Amino acid sequence: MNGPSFERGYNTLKEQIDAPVAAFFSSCVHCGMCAEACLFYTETGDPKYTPIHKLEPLRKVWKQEYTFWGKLGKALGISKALSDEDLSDWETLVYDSCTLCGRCSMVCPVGNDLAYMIRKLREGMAISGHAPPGLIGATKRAVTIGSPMGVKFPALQAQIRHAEAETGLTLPVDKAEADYMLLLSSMEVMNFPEFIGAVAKIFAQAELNWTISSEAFEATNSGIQIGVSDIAAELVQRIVDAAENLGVKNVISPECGHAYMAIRWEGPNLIGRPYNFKVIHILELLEQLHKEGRLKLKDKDVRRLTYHDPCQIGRRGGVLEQPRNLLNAVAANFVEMPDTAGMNWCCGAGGGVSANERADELRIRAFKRKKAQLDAVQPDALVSACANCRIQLEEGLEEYHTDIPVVSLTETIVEHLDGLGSKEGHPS
Amino acid sequence: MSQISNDLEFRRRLDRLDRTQQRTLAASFIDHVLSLSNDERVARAVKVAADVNASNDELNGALHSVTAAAMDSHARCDADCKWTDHAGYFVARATMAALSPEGQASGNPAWQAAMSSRMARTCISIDSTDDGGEEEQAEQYRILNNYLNS
Amino acid sequence: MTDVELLLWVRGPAFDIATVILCAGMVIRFMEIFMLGRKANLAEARGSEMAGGLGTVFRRTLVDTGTFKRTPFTVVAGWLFHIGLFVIIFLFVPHILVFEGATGLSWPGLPSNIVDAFAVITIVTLLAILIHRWRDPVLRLLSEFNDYLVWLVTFTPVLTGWLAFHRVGAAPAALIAVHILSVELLMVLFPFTKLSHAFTLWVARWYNGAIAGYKGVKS
Amino acid sequence: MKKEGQTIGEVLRQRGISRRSFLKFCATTASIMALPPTMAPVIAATLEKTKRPSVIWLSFQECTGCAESLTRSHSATIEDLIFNVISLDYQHTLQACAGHFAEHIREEVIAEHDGEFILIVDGSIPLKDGGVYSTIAGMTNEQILKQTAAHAAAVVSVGTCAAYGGIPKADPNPTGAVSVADIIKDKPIINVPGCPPIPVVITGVLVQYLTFGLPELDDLGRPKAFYGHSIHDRCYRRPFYDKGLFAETFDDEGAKKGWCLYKLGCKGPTTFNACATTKWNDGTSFPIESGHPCLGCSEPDFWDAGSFYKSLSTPTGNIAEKAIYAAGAGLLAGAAIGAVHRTKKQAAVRQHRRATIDDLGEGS
Repeated sequence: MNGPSFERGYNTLKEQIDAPVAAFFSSCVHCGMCAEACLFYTETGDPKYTPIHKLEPLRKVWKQEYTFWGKLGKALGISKALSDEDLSDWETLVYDSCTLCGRCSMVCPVGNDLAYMIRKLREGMAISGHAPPGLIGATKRAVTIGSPMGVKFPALQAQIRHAEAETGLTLPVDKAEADYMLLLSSMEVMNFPEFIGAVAKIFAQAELNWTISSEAFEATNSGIQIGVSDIAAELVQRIVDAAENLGVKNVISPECGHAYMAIRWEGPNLIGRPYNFKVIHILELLEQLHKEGRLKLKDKDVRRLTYHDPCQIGRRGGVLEQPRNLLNAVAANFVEMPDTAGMNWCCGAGGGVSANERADELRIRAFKRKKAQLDAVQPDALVSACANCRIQLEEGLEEYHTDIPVVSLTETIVEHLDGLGSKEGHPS
Repeated sequence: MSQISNDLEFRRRLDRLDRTQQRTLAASFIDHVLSLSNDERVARAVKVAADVNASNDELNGALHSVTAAAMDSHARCDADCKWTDHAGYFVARATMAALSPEGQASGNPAWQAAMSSRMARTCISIDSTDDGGEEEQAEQYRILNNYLNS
Repeated sequence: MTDVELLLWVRGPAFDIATVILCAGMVIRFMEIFMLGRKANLAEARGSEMAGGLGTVFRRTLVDTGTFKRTPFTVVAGWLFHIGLFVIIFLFVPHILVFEGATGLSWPGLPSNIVDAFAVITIVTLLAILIHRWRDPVLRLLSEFNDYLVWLVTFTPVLTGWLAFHRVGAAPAALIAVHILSVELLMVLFPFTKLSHAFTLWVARWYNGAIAGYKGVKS
Repeated sequence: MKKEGQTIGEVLRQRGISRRSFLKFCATTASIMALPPTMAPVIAATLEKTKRPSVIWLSFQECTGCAESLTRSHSATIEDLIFNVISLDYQHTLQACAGHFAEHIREEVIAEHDGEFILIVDGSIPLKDGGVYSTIAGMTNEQILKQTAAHAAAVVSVGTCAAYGGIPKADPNPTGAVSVADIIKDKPIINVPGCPPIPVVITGVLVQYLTFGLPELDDLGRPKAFYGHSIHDRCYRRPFYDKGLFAETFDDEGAKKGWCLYKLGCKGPTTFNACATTKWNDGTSFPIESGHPCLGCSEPDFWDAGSFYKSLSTPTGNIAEKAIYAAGAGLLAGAAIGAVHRTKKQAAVRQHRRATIDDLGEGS
């Protein structure tokens, strides 16, 4: 039988529960501190947005399936079994009001990794038919078209041509044995195509042997956002196949938060084997190039700049120092917001929330947290490294009438790249 | 004065202009792709940008309304997008760049407006085979040449 | 049953029963947790799981400044009553004798009147925490019968111990007997309620830190 | 032996007891009852007017320690005085006569002072095997007690054996020993426990009874006037307890400095008696002062209340051993339960069907 069903969802939740989940639920003391770490709670004051409360369905399965006393309670009819209605009731909590930002995981005094568990709970929600339509659509497009936004290779080719015209460089496509294979997110291709040219300029200066694959350029992975590992694995496999067919040594994850999570951290676990190549985030690579002296910068940005850590790149991904080192290299006036780096507040649009139209109003409300953070430092410009964050930041700032331009870190670096003149100006 | 034939030269020339010149020139670039946007706010903002005597208040007001227009037209993450509908977003982006106040923009507003305008043209042609980006480039060189020669 | 008979019963068979339930129960809990297993991480590590795990085990005892400012009551009250319980349980001489009797290990205690002060602080804090649990919307949503039960079985030993120390309300032997009995109730309920966090939180913190540490993040 | 009708005052004068020593006796008694010194003359005046009561002292399963405590008390006058205040008509150890003659006296007192005499008992009463373990003149202790008590005005159980069963009742209680109160239910009983009781407390209780009638008792039947405070509350070593200074062994620095003996098993905190205030041997000392923890001898079951040298709040069993066995059992049970869960999880993994986009539905 195909199609979603509660039984499949319940079975999946049983599969998902592991020792950490059991340790986490065993340790929760209902102190409520996770609420204060969640921007959906802080900006609405609605207790239902308390992170641990969002996990109630998973906790029920753990308790009733994997603890002696829970099983006894269920057998005696003291506690009610999880129902399809429960999952239905929890759908908006699990998808609309959680960006998987993992800030609660940093605050929980007993050490519960709540985001780790929400990710698992989504596996059960999705396969029982309780995922938001926006994410379902994106996932279907990702599998059938190759991009959640429907971006096909010809579109990328057009953007590549545009970038080539702009930079005067030739952008290598499907170059075998390249050292680096660049992935892109549809968001970049669609909304911030200048990113492609920016990267090309930097790579040209650093004399990097790189390529873009026509087979797999899409870095995003709707599978991990909606919570279907089978689909996520299929999407990762496309990249792995392309990279291994070309024989590249490294795959570069672009400025997109969850893409990095998908390809760098979840990928090998999804496909069940380590890669034959390394995965490096664009910021990691840039910092490495800068350290090696292959990135020559001419001047410093004098504006007061601050940096918004995309959750999946920073707190959940481990790329925290690199953007700071890079910013300090290009900005004379880099300031940190309060609650920064590992404790940064999410923009409010990650984890599939931005793909979920139902959550629009809540998402904009949640942005007030970011706004307050920005108000505290009053920067001239806001730098980030995730196209999704960037759109949310722009939209949020516009909504709250704040004039702060939002720029990508990679593009900021390109602005200060030295010696481009010698390589520019030769149209291909 | 020699005719501009490549982007390096194009940008150098743009960089030599003052802020108001850059803005009005940007408006000219955008004007050429304005038909790709069906947002009234953008058209109005371009008019303000083109006005050499526009006051700071007028410029700020125009920037706000065009930013709102850009936000309304961007492709949302994971949403199904049509390139032909997406050109308006880049027109709005170009106008935002043209109107960005001094000290806030990271680059030359005219250059950025030019780039976004080309992007808008590219959007229209993405699902077809011909590439409008190069035509747009040539058109922009022509606009700048005319401006400099006038 | 006389007070002394009751005291003897709680010191003897009842304490044995409570110990057996506590130990067996907690071991079962741990076995239940660990035997669920954890998949090996196939992604290339950026940092050390062990270092991250151990780091978080300690670091999570403190809270970041931002969160502290948002939840000062929970943090301060939580600290106060945990420190209070620690002092009462581990630094009151009669209690040290219990540990010495069971393990042979002994350590110096604090003067009784200082422990007394901690007991008062703990009692007041626990009462405040109960009121907070009633009044805070988040805690009201999260709280279930077990939360109140656990509060009660934590509060009772402190209160009865304090009464026994000050010898108010009943004969001293009876007070001590009731006090020990309330501790035994705590021990019996330990493995079956969130009280078990006292043991499992080290594991939870380790996992949290390990997951983050593997990716090179300090959590 | 009969001193019919005479008041205590008359007897004292007749025997040449000085008023000064009588008043001193009254003052001592008043002080241990924690009465103000002004009460001493009141006690004296009341006693003087009171008819000298007849007393029967029955000794059952006992060691004579209680009688020794009284008769060899620190001041000779106390013993003299008390025997002048009361008419001790029957007491095995002290009386001159023996055999049937002695028993005859007891019957005589019962007959002559029916409902008026005071019955003092020391020692516990064996009930097992028909009470054969202690008999006097062919009668079991139980029979004698029941027969005598039926006619007494009140019963004073002197010593822990009479009051609570004491050492004879201690585990395994081979004689089935019980206390007086276990047998006698219809007479007022004043318990004067202690092993032995403090002599001035014995006399004090009698004086209190004669002066004020039946005293106020605590829930263990002890006169509150003498047993109202715990040893701990009145102990001169209490400040060390409060400061957390304890002797760890009998000969360590702490012991030499006179620190608290709690860790050495002192039962002072749960023991109610007057030792810490009246002390023993003419106020010379009491066990704690001489460096030994209180055994709690004035409390029921003191012999069985854990080791004398183990702190009173510590578990009596072998906790470590039980913890280890319990952990071992938990390990086995946990492994079994864990294995069931594991199997369940593996079954879920086997049941997993690969999800495709067709399995997502349309969303809600």
